[in-house]
Amino acid sequence: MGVAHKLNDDLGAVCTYRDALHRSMHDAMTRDPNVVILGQGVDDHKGTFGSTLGLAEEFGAGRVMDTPLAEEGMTGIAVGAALNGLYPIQTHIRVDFALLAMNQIVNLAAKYRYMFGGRFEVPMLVRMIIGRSWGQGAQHSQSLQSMFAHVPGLLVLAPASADAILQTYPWIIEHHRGPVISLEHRLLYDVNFRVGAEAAATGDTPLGARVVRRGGAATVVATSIMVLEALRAADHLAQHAGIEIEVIDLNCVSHPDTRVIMESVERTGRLLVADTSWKAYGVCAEICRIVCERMPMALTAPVVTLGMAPAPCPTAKVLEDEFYPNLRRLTQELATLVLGREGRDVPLPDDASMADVYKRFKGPF
Amino acid sequence: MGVAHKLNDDLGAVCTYRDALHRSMHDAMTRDPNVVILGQGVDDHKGTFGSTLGLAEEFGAGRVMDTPLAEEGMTGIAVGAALNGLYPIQTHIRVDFALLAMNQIVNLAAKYRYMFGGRFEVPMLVRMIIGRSWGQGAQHSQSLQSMFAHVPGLLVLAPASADAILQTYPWIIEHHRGPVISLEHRLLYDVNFRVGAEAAATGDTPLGARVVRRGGAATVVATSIMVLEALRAADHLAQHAGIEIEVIDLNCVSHPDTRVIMESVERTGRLLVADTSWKAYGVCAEICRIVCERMPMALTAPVVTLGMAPAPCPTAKVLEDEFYPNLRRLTQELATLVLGREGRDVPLPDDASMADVYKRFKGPF
Amino acid sequence: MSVADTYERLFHAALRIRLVEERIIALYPSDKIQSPVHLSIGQEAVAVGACDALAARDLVFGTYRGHAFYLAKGGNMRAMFAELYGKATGCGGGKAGSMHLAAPEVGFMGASAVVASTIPHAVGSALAARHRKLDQVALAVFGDGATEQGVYHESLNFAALHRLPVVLLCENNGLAVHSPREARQAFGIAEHARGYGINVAVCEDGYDFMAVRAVLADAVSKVRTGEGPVLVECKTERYMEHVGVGEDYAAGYRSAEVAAEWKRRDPLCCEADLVARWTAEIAAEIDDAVAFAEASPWPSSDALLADVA
Amino acid sequence: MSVADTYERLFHAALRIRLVEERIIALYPSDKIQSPVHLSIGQEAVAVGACDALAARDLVFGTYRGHAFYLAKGGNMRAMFAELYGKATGCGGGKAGSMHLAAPEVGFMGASAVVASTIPHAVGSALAARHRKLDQVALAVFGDGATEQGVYHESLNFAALHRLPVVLLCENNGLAVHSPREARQAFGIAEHARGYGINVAVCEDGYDFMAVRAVLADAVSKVRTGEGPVLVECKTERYMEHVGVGEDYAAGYRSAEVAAEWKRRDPLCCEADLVARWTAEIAAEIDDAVAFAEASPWPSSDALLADVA
Ligand SMILES: Cc1ncc(C[n+]2csc(CCOP(=O)(O)OP(=O)(O)O)c2C)c(N)n1
Ligand SMILES: Cc1ncc(C[n+]2csc(CCOP(=O)(O)OP(=O)(O)O)c2C)c(N)n1
Ligand SMILES: [Mg+2]
Ligand SMILES: [Mg+2]
Repeated sequence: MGVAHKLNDDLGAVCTYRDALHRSMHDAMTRDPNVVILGQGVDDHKGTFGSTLGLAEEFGAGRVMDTPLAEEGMTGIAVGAALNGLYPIQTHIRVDFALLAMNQIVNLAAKYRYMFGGRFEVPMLVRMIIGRSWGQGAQHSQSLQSMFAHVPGLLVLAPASADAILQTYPWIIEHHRGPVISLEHRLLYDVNFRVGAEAAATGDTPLGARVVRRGGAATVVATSIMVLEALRAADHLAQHAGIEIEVIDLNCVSHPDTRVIMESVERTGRLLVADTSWKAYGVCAEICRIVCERMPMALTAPVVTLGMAPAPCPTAKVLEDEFYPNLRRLTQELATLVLGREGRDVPLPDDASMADVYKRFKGPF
Repeated sequence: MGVAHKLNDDLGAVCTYRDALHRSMHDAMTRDPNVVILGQGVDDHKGTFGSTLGLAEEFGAGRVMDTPLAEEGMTGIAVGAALNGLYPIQTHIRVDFALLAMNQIVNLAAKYRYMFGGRFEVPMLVRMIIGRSWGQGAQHSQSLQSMFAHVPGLLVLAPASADAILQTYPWIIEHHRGPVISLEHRLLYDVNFRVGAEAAATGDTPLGARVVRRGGAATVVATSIMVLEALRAADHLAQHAGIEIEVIDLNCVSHPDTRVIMESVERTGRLLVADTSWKAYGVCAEICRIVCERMPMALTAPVVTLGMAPAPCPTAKVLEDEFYPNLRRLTQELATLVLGREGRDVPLPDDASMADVYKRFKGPF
Repeated sequence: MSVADTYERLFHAALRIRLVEERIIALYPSDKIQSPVHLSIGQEAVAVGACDALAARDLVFGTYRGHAFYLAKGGNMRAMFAELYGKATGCGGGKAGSMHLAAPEVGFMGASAVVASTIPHAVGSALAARHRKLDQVALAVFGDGATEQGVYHESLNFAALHRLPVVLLCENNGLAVHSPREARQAFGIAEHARGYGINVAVCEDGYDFMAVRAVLADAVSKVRTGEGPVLVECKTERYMEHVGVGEDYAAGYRSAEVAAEWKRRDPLCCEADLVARWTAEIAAEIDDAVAFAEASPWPSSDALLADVA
Repeated sequence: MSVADTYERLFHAALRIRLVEERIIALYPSDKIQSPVHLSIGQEAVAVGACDALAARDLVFGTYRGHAFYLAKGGNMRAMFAELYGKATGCGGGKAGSMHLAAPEVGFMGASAVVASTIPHAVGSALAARHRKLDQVALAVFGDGATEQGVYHESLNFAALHRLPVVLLCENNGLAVHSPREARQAFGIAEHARGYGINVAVCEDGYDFMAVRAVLADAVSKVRTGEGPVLVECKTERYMEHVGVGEDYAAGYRSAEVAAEWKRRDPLCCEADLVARWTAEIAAEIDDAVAFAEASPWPSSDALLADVA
């Protein structure tokens, strides 16, 4: 309620993903003295890509703590702090490094409440940044939401917009009593969004999926930066082929909003899933499970899935460009999904590199 | 070839899963002096549930090494040893502990070959035991194949029988030049299997799926111990309802045999997936993706999925019994999948506890 | 309170733990306790001496070998037996079992079956205590094997760096499952900890709860007054097998003589009169707890999906 | 070979690395090198001194800050520039980039961008070397920040326990990204390593390749003769920003004076005559390597899915 209110004030204002992050960190620290931020370099002059800049100065080193390089230990320390009354926000400048903390995340944080019959709570937020941008290579660019989302006890988010952050972070920090993993996309940090323009999630919490574009020809379920790509592809197809695509921002990866997804798929009969990660055992697979368990007969065509190529991420730009699904491929696949062979004749978006576009991108929501 | 030969010699012989493991360890050590076993307690009087018993005495402490409690470090040490000419076999007496080694497994072992353009190889086998049995609780019973299978560069196995081990382990150790993760199921260790009775995998390698029972009414894709359950359910339904179910042992989780799966699903139109782990982002999801991307229209009914309840594993037996999918539920679900409402009238298997049955179980293949 | 009083209080507490675990041994063949148990028999004095040196508000973070610390910190015996029986009235509602006992109401903050994994929790909890100005000490208890884990290094470093109010208590029984320390460790636990600038105390006589208590009382007071973390290494001896309720000296991985020597000094083995004085009373308490567990209901099906997230 | 010859050889090697990285700085704004670079400028002497003390058959396991060790161990310069350019002829076929250089043909066994993650590889490789009787030493190089990671503890323990032929070489530049050691470490790197019974040597003058070489030669010979692992801590100074090609003294997280003091002693900064003597020759070699990279083909699409498993 408070959040929605605030958003309305800002309606139409332009805000980057980074600003949204910074604002939610700042507001959380202001609201609750037991919120602390723990992470490598959170207090330095880069401030976690700007998202924690100035907070150490404002709230003190005791609340915005630089940490040793010790992902497993620091996660355990955050768990212990949460067990004793703090709300820790932990940062990993790359998702990849969180693999060092898998034991604390999966065996401890995710299970602490259940394992002891509800006698403990581990409220904490772990921010992990997907490092994709040129040349980050195999160990600095992974998008590991699926590994976390497989595990009961974790709430896993992949916010795709400034609104998603401004709506979910404050709510989670105030109301959710368990560990939350949020995968923020590095390429989104510089993107401008119009605040309050995104369709709010349906349901009681801001965690649900968002229908960010309405359409009847096909359903796209997308995560993180792929939501932007899907919107661009949808706009392109509306303009050049008169096709109206429905785009759903999944938002919460661990608790996908099956109602919104099924309502759309049953209406359009055609589904494309666009995720930032590998397809096998990923979001692409999970969305297929949701449909298969409920109403696969609603599908009039095979599901199209887009994700990273089934390989580690190569460094060379020419390979990287093929490794990540891009706007063109997405547009092509959607056109073919809707129009069949004739979809091949739809003109595709021009060559402008995706990254360039992102830097100048002004989100439509 | 050599393997197939050997199996033929043993055709019909009875062998436990444990014996198969022990034999493959012993044979690998005998064949290649650079094979070493590294793991906690591998040289003790319990010998990794019997699977490494006596090997330290036979091959020396230098080749069967007890290790400190240091999962990440020891995995890195195994990687380094593999880079310098050894074939390490690492053991984890619980899959759960391998979470401590996720960084070395996912960021290093899985990527080392690709990341350097093919200039290195990391041939190694990591054996992880799924600890399920009574009262193991949340941290000693997980079945984490999906987390590994999500990651390109890893070959992930879930052997369901003595044959699966005798066919795959020697082949992998001799021929596969990358890291292999094998999830062995603790409850299978004591099960007797008739060697050579299982349908061999189709294809060039022993990694493919195995059609372990033929039938036309529905397809079951199962992993690990769920293959046994599926076979029992299928036998029950054949006897009590005249329904013939096809059962596919997936065997290799990371590279599922899509040909075998699709051939069966297109024929039966009905699919049930039975996995040992959580359904979300798990094998259940991945098999649904395979079908959805190829021919969801072949399905005449929603897919039924069976896995652990979406929670950490509780310790109390009464809860544990509900946590794991059991023979009865599997039989019920299959009957309903094939017969619709009338499936509810099919008599279900009696109360004998699953674990009891396993202990006396003499595999039909 | 006189030394004699303290001695008797601690003896009683230690005996109570031993008799509880002996009851577990007796009950185990009935298969009513359907989860693995890691017994502390032989090591009770560590738990008893340590917890007696703590204030009620102080917190303990334990391990799967957790019966002794659970009871010593004041955990309810009925709730413990009910938990072992997998009953709804157990301290974890039946979801925890022997490996995950907890009693937050008395500061026993849970136990993990992943070796070393609660050590950073104690450190983090101490960070919170300082932040919230709670005048509270956190105690992490762990085995010698736990010190081999990377997270041990990470925890010691952070605790020392920020001079956090945490006691790191190592129950050194010389074994990790069946492996002796020489097969696992190149370092001495106490010397190693000194490398972080951590204050260290060693108690060679881990069977002697008075000695343990004295060492811990000193450590706790240092920690409480802001001198930073202290590591205490207590030498101790586990009499039973690693997991389960049997003895396994015959397995050959360790010496029965060493154990016999230890038992010759263990008050619970020697002081027959004190044992005799309290056994009946404690047995009655145990009878009651077991009866409570027996009579308690199973968890309901609803519990399966409750408290997940 | 005379001391003077050795000095010149090492100076040449160090200068070559510096000029290569200065060329990278010059090229970077062109966006032809499309991956993050972590420069070793200021730290070259460590790589040069260390690799000179190794035999050709010995192995080095590096980090993302890997240009210096790649070149010092004998990695091909053309293959390096081609790799930075993302070309098919790069040492990793374009898949590696600056952070993952490798040259197994000369014993440079790759580099990881996950801090501390190749330390256990060196230890494991030493285990293999002993097993295979290779008379080979493994050298792990890592930063001061890496010593905070749990795996560092695990690696030291195992190496020491089995007295493996491994040199643990810490390039201590006092920083992890922008964080000073005091904000991260409660321990002294050398003293801490002694806690594992590991032989330790410290080189305060990490700008001095002769000093580094002497310390490493001693360490390598101890390791080679079976005395077990040695840890060498070299104090050093990174002149450029953590990642990227700029200077960032203005950011305020460290002192420009300290750096200036270091540069006053850095032979590459002081010995103008030697620099002048070799610059042209080295520049020509670099020109050739860059031209090679420029002229080389991009990886083909096939490469995307090659060498995955
Ligand atoms: C991370 C991890 N690795 C391995 C195990 C298996 N395991 C259970 S107890 C144990 C030995 C632990 O020894 P120690 O810390 O000395 O405690 P003790 O059992 O002697 O009390 C091992 C290896 C585990 N539970 N967790
Ligand atoms: C496990 C891990 N955590 C965090 C990072 C991010 N990171 C990259 S370099 C670095 C600092 C490492 O410092 P140090 O080991 O001293 O090496 P230096 O960069 O000074 O050479 C950090 C924190 C990482 N790459 N890996
Ligand atoms: Mg022990
Ligand atoms: Mg450094």
